Amino acid sequence: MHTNADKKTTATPPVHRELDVETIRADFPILNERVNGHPLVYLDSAASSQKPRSVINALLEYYRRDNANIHRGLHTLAERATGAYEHTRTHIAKFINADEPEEIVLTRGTTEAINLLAYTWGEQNIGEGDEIVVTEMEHHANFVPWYQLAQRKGAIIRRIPITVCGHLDLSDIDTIINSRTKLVTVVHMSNVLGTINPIAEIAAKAKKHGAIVVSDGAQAAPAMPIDVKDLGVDFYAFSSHKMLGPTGVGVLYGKRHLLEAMPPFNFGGEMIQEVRFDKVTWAELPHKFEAGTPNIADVVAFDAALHYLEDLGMENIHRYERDLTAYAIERLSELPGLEIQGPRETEQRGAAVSFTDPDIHPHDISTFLDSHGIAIRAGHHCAQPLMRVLGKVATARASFYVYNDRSEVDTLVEALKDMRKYFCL
Amino acid sequence: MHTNADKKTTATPPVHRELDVETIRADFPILNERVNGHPLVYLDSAASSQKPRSVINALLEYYRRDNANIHRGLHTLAERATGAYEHTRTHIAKFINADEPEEIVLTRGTTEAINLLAYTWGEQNIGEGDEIVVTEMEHHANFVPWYQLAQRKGAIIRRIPITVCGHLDLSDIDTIINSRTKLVTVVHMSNVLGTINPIAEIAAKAKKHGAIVVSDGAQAAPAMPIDVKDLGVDFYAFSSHKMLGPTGVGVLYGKRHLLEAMPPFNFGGEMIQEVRFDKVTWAELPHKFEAGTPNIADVVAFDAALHYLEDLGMENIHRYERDLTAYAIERLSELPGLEIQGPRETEQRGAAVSFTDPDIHPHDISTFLDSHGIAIRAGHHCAQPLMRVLGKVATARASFYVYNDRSEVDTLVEALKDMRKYFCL
Amino acid sequence: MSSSLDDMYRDIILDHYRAPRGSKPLPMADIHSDGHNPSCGDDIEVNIQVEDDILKDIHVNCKGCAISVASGSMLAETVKGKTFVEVQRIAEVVKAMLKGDEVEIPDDLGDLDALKGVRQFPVRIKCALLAWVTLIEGLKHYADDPKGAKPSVSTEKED
Amino acid sequence: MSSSLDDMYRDIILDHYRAPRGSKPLPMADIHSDGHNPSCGDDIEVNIQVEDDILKDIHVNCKGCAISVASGSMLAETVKGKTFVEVQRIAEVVKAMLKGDEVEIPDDLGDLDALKGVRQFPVRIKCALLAWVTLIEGLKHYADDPKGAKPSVSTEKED
Ligand SMILES: Cc1ncc(COP(=O)(O)O)c(C=O)c1O
Ligand SMILES: Cc1ncc(COP(=O)(O)O)c(C=O)c1O
Repeated sequence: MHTNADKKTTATPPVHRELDVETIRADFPILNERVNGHPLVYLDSAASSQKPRSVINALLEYYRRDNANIHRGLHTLAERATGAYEHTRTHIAKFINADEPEEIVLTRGTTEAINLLAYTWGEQNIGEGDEIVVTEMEHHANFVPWYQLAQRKGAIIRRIPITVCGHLDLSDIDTIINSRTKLVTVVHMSNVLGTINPIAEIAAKAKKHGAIVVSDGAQAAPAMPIDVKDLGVDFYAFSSHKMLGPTGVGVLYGKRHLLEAMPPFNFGGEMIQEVRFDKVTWAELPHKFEAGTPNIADVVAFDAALHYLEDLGMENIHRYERDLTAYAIERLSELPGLEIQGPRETEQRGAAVSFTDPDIHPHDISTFLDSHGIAIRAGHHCAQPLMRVLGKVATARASFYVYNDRSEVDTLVEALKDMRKYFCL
Repeated sequence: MHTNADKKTTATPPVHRELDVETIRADFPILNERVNGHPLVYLDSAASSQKPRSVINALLEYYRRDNANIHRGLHTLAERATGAYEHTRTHIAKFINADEPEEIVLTRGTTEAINLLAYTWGEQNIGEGDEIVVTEMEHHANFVPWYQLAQRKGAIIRRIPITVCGHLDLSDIDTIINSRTKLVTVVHMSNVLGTINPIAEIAAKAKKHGAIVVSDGAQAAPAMPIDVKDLGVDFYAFSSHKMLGPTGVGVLYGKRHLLEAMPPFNFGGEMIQEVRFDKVTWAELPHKFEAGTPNIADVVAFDAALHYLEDLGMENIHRYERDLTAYAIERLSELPGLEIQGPRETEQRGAAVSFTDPDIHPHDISTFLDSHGIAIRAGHHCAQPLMRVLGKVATARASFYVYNDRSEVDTLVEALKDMRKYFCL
Repeated sequence: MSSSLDDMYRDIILDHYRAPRGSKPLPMADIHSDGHNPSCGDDIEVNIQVEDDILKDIHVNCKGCAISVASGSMLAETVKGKTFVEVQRIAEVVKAMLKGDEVEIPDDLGDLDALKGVRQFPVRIKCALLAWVTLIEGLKHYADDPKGAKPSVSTEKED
Repeated sequence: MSSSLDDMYRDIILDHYRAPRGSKPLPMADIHSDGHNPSCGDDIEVNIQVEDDILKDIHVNCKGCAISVASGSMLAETVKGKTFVEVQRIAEVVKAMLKGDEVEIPDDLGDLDALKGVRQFPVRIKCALLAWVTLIEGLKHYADDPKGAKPSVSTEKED
């Protein structure tokens, strides 16, 4: 299998193919690390994924051959750097089926993308008494910016609750989304519950009332094919670092007419057309939203991450993760008392599996597992409102990606058995 | 000379030592590139510097061994990543003589640092009729955010003009800075004129009226020792990518009591203490200003850039650049009709040398030089207000750094001679 | 099993964690203090019955990780029956120890030495600190105003 | 000298650049149009004297790089004496050529072919376009309102 993605345009994505995890693992140098005397078992990809050699090499190559500031340069390196930077933008547009590269704004990550939106679209369009609909399972990144906006504007935050199974409870949706609704924002896949939400269905409801639809794709974009048109969203945000790419790069997709009507976010070089002491005009899309020198090298290297994912095939990744998650849930269920959060069935669920032990705090779970070389995350996962709804102060979370396999699930389960002996006997 | 900086703490900076440019050049892989059949002569470091092997390797090593999301992780990789990330913050604090790491906010670059300030301190402290003092030589990054703030608030922008020699004209400073002045912001070194401004002197004037002092150090921090206390500034901003570090990292230094009083900028993970559906409290400094997953890898690698600079010694760098700039100005002056912008004497001047030809547009100069492998920048350098003051639409700019030498100045001058033949004969 | 793990979860800590001391509620407490580390979700409640200047009885109710529970349990065991002045001093010694200062733990407070292992795990120090900071806050509050509302603290502001 | 440089700065372009055509001011112009690319600092002024539907005379004043000056000069040379309809067609052909479409340049407009070399330099395309877009805007404006204020355009919005 051809996993060392290069810059050639990818052929039509392979369909219905098993991932060859052994070959994939060989592409990720960090997986050879040993931690506390054990081989690393990295089950924390929902926090940040590891990077294949092709991405690391893309960075290296950029700094060794092409590095220069972009857009205003008339020399060869500047043209190469600009070309590579804009090439990634075009690639991203294709990756999520946007109409054109101008609809892709490059940010530091999902968090900045959503803040940009709240500071620009939000400032301009949200007024007193307007309603913003969120869900109970939002990450802080897709809650706090809207909460703050609502505070400033006297707007109202309404919440779509969750069911005991960890799905969105849409039974009251026609009251929650109503004629006062200006914005509906829903996480595409929950980083705690793993739930994949029915964005298209909710978007259709929102559209009936003329509301704008935002989705936080930080967890979904790494895991499944994304088509912003099928989803029916106006804005979509995600982060490179969770999908094999470098840290420091994120994407805000927005429909052209909406981006055009929005004021800029940050101000400075690259985003202006003309500056006088008494008058300033803005550059065209997407530059209007990219003030200053961007994170050029990492944007360039993100292209290699997209190639890697496309070479595997997003459908194949999704299927593989579903299978692995089903196995993980099955095996974790063997453990007495262990409580698994989120849907049990894997049809509408991704590979983040949160759990709690009745006697052992998630932080102790994490520390214990780390002593076995197993990296999981423990805490509130930046979703404190959800934790409160779940009645937990924290959970432990194992999350899986293309380089994880069943033997690692087994290692996790065995370690958890040892753990109960260690703490409770 | 020991230029391959590593993570050990640097000994006391070497004093009064010549830079060994040949050894330095060997540390920068890109300098072996050929451009249009010629060896690359990179004279565009004021736009973005090249990176030594130690910085590129730091990135590589990070992704190969330590990569994980930071701050909330209880596993080994997360602890290593957090440690390395915070280590850079501590290093930066030392590098500019800040009191403590909490005074260092990590951003994408100078532009974001200044925007952060305008959105937070500015929103909170600037009101109608208040005055903001800038200079005529500001980069858009240190003009447009303040201009926009003033527009929103009904505040007034006042300008410190420049003399014909390209210095700040301080003759009216006591009227320009007055009891209505709330903020004085001055570029430390101009990216067009090369002028190094007397920040401490201006800061003292500002302090008499209780105004806050900001300086844009994007060009100065790479070139000379920076001591924020000696400068007397409240805030100082600069970018990693102009000082041997990766793209996507910048610094906002701020005095603790000011940062503490400021509201957050972006909202999301890492920057909150507690989130309820109806109440949100902020994390402590500096996390309050760093929402979401930061650009971890590049921050970690920036440490290697600081080490590299410290190993050379900032005083030595400053002296070397002054010498090289004097030589460049002398040689460029040989060319008939060529007009050099900015101070002639190099005592208060850095290594950015702008010039214009009476007959040839800067864009043609740049394109022509590129055909000789020489990378310079041409345009308004994101300083359109200054261009208007200079009566130019654009300039050509050669800028030098630690890896440039006199022979490259000679190559530039010879090419410029050929150029006049090409276009004008 | 890695030795650093065992450094942190020493037997003595696991013992306190499994059977926390001072867990019996105090119906008539004079000092009440709450501690809360939002990022961990550690929650602690310290109630003290005072007689003259002695901490006659103490109730510690901690919901959190092994470290915070054990630290709270050790606190209950240690301070019970001691004077305000003694307790104040002990609390400051423990704080200093956890923050990495080289301090001597008096022999009669032997168990507390076990908390030293936590220092290898920087993110967990605030868990060990929580009980002590909550106690100090409660004492301070009581000294200022014996009938005042109970204070509420966090150790997440100090790291 | 690299060949791509010579592709862009063809002799014919340097010739137009060194001695721009249409540089004589027109005291009695009917069409006035301004173009301006702020990021380059290219500035152009196009003035045209109309007789029936013919562009009887033209004045182009361009301050900018060799490409924008040469393009303006070629424009002046090409359109002088042609009808509105012909000029409109030529301008569209040049625009298409610069944007990379494969178009045939009619033999009688041979010089314009020299602008093709600019396509290798993406950031310079807007320099070559400026004169033509300014012309088109002027013609459009004149058709809508022969006495109206003069338009002002930029080619920096199109790239
Ligand atoms: C003086 C000055 N200020 C600000 C900036 C903006 O820096 P950045 O693009 O890294 O945000 C630059 C560089 O372009 C500069 O030279
Ligand atoms: C669902 C969700 N939204 C938003 C974010 C924030 O992404 P970032 O930290 O890359 O800005 C994350 C990841 O932490 C997430 O899982």
